[in-house]
Amino acid sequence: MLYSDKVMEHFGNPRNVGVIEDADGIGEVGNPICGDVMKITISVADDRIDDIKFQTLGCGAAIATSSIVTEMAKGMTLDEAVAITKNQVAEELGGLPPAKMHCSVLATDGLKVAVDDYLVKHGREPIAGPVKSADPNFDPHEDEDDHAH
Amino acid sequence: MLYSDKVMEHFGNPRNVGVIEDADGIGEVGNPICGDVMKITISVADDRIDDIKFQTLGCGAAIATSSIVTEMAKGMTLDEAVAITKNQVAEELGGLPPAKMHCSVLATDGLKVAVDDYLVKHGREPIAGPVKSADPNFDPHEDEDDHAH
Amino acid sequence: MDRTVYLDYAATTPTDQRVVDAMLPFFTERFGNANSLYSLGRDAARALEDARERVASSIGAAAPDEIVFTAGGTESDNTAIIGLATAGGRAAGHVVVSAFEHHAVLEPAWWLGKHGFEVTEVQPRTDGTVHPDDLAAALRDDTVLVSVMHGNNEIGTLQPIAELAAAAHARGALFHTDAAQTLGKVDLGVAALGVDAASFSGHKIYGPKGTGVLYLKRGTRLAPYLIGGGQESKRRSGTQNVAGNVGFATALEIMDAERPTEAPRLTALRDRLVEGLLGRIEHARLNAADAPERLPHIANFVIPGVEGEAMLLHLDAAGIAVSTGSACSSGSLKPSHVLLAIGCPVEFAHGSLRVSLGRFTTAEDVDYLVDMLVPVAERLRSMNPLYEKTVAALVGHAG
Amino acid sequence: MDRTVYLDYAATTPTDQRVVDAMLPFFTERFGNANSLYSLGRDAARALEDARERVASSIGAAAPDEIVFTAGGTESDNTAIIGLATAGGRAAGHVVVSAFEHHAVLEPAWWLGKHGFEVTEVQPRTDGTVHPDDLAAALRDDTVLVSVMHGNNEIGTLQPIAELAAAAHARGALFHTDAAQTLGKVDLGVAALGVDAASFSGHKIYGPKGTGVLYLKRGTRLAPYLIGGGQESKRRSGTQNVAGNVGFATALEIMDAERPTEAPRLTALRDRLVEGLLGRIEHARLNAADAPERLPHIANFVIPGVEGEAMLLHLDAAGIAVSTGSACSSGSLKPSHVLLAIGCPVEFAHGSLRVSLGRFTTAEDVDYLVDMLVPVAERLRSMNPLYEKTVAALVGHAG
Ligand SMILES: Cc1ncc(COP(=O)(O)O)c(C=O)c1O
Ligand SMILES: Cc1ncc(COP(=O)(O)O)c(C=O)c1O
Repeated sequence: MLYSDKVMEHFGNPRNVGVIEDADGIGEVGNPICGDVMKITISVADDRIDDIKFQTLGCGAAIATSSIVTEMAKGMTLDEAVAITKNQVAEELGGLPPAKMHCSVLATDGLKVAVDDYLVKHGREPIAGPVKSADPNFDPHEDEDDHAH
Repeated sequence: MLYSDKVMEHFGNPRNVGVIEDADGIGEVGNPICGDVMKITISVADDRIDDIKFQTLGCGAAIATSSIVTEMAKGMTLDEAVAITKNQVAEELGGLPPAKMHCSVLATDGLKVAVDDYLVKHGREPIAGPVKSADPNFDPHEDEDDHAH
Repeated sequence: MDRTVYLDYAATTPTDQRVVDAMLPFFTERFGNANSLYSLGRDAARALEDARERVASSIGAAAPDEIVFTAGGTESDNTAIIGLATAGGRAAGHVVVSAFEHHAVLEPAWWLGKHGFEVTEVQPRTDGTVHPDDLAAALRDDTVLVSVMHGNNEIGTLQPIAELAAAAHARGALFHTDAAQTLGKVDLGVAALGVDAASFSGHKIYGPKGTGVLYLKRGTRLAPYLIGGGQESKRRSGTQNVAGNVGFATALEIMDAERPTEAPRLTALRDRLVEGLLGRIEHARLNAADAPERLPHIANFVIPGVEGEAMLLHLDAAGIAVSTGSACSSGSLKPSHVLLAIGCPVEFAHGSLRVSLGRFTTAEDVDYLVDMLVPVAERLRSMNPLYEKTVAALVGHAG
Repeated sequence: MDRTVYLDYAATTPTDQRVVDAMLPFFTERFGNANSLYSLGRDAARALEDARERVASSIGAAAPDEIVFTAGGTESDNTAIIGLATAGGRAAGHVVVSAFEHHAVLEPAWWLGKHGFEVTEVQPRTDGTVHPDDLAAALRDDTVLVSVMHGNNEIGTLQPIAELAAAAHARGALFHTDAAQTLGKVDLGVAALGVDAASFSGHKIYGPKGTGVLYLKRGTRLAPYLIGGGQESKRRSGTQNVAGNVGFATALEIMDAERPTEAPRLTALRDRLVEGLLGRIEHARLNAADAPERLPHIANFVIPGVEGEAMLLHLDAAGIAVSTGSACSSGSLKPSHVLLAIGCPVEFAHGSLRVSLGRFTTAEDVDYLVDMLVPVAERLRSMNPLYEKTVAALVGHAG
């Protein structure tokens, strides 16, 4: 399993680490049992993401996808931010190993939850459809063949 | 599978190769289907093996055991010659690989058949008991385990 | 990065230069097929038998033909578990393995479980040890095979194999041990252990990767796993890797020769590491700390609030090679089954750190690791949204 | 003995010095476990993936992940036969193999035959070839797998794999070929062959012993054979032999680079051998003489009235290494199953001589063999009590 240079760069120097005090929206996804937890805080102005910070407990890919998603989202309108797909995140990082694709889901989910939180807090219509992916900790290895000898 | 030096020496320089014309006794054992055929001819004087020669189609061990059995038998009384066991033949050669032990049976069988032939031709009592071993081409590998995975 | 500090000797070792030198002639000059009759083949066969004798003598086997050369620990384990259970065409029975075996044992046990056999996993206790009483309780009249590893590859605890084997034998079951991690590192006599079969791997003892040995006590029936030409006395088919097997034997002899000084040296280094790390990383814990016996070279820690892979990558950036969980399933999201088996909470199991020392490890290496780990743990904990909660829970627990 | 003439390249080859050189760094320096996350591990993983790409490109695979590294031809064959037949938990079905497969294919096929499957052996014809019509006649609606080797290791005949695979596919069966003897020696493209899986062995192509490859077409389901840590994308567990796999790839590239000159050179030498030997040894015959296609480097003879092992040992005394039957079951009394399958009478099959040429073979080597064989055959025939009968039978036959 090899990470791209870009993944390693974001992992080593993650952008926008931290917590925005008095954030307009907060998204927390994942759980420590699965080993991945991400918290995104955003401040919103004119329906744009004005500032964004994250904290992540997780693997290299979890940290790198968190970092890049904050970079991508910063300055975007809320609609644009919510539209970021896991594949865009992976692409932006120069690809992710197949076993790590779920991490990009964690990042986009975290962002969506934060935006949703902002919308709900401000009495607006929440995001249409499910906010979190069904199973961000989907294990790509589970589809393995029955061993027979 | 490694042959002893003595086996190799007898294989390379087999003693008593050939056929005694007008032999007193002839023993032929084995068959070409099994890949081993041995013919022993003996001349007998005073109930002793006066001269002995062999021809063998077979592997290194077949040739070496043929050679050594003729050396061992030469000068022996008929009773002594008939009493030579396959283990004595193998020992005399410094041992034989397990897969090749059947060859020493071929050699002792050939000798016995030749003596028996002499006895019968001379109107004497044949050797007591079976002359040839049950199955000189016994395959030591047949007892292999069932493969299971 | 200036410094390179390799501290993952339990994952693999460099092949010792003396081992490489011993192997080299068998690539280009003495290259015969050990099954060929002519002189080049006999030469290879002799080298192979010589290697077999050296291995047999090192592990105290009764005879060289108790040694079967394989292509690694995994193949030895697969062959032992499936081959012993199904020997003679047996298609059903009860098999017992410990829950913290290497996957090279667990997977074939599970395979048996799907193919006519019943499998029980015995849980080790929190001291990282499988207790003979627990094994005895798991045994049944129809138990045909028990497998408990000699030294655990993640936490380094040694198992009471002699007692466990005796318990298995008392119920008429065969006993196999995976000794990939202990070979060469502790005094290992198969007779003293009382096992019927044992697995070994070359690349854990400064030998080449892709080599292994299965010890098989005389008279033990085995259904061979790799089948074909009938090499290794019909117990393992495939043209023998003469260079590799000579390398294995040579590596083992070096281990044996150096153990009297190496084992205490590694033990001291390990103790220095444990003391240094626990002293400087808040809340860190040594896993299976109260094990009665442990390998000299492995220490496994939990660094609460830190995720293992991220820790590894930061240490890697400082030139340090260590591991988290077991090395063979990288990319896996599952926390170590070994740590879970000894009762480590799953959220902490994600933050495990296995340090394993070896022939080239120095005190400076160990100190360097601790020095580098301090800021890494701090940094990752500061990025962890749940860190305060975690600490609160820990302190609560500890209280 | 002054001269050493190795003429058993089909049994094994020396590892090319360039291959050894390519492997060396991976023993002592670049020794990481390819599954480890840190830089030494990633370096190993990169070398492994690079080797995988080179092999994939040589055999024309669609993608590198169609290449699974194994520990040899035998393991590749075992994995293919049992792993393809039982994929997805399948426990019954019909399997077809040719009767003159290597035992590394036959044994697993027989194993399947004892474990729920039905097995048909297709007979090759006397030209040493499995005819597509004969395969078609053996296929059934429930045939799940067909395996026919690409080049026969004893008689060197090439099989019409593309046609055979098409016949199998037309009936919905998978097709595997054992290409251990053809890799590097003929142009080999898995797409052109149309196979779903193919087995290769490193030590037949001047690579190290104990290395192999299983080609597995994308989308082909396989029950992995060696199980454990889940390496090789879960298709073959066990710490990868990085040095060995790099050696395999390097060896293959050298074969590819040299084939344009080497294949015609070997063909000419082989023809010189056949002509010389048949001209000077009375009653000698080339086996499968009327094969439509044959490997450049293998020629198999029957020397009637001569026993194979004795012939070998005498030639060995003259410094010549050749083989009789297949090399992997020395000590066996059984005549070659390959020769029997192509209709060679059993009494002649005991006197077979396989000569296989390679990179270091010269015209002088070939001439020397013939020169030395003449007195050996004479001597052994003179010791054969049945020789006159044999010749009479032969002359009768031939007439
Ligand atoms: C305890 C244990 N068993 C088995 C293995 C597998 O050995 P190998 O990598 O040689 O297949 C390993 C190491 O990977 C191990 O640590
Ligand atoms: C056709 C064929 N298949 C399989 C094998 C087995 O390969 P290995 O010796 O690498 O196990 C060989 C050679 O021994 C062979 O010639």
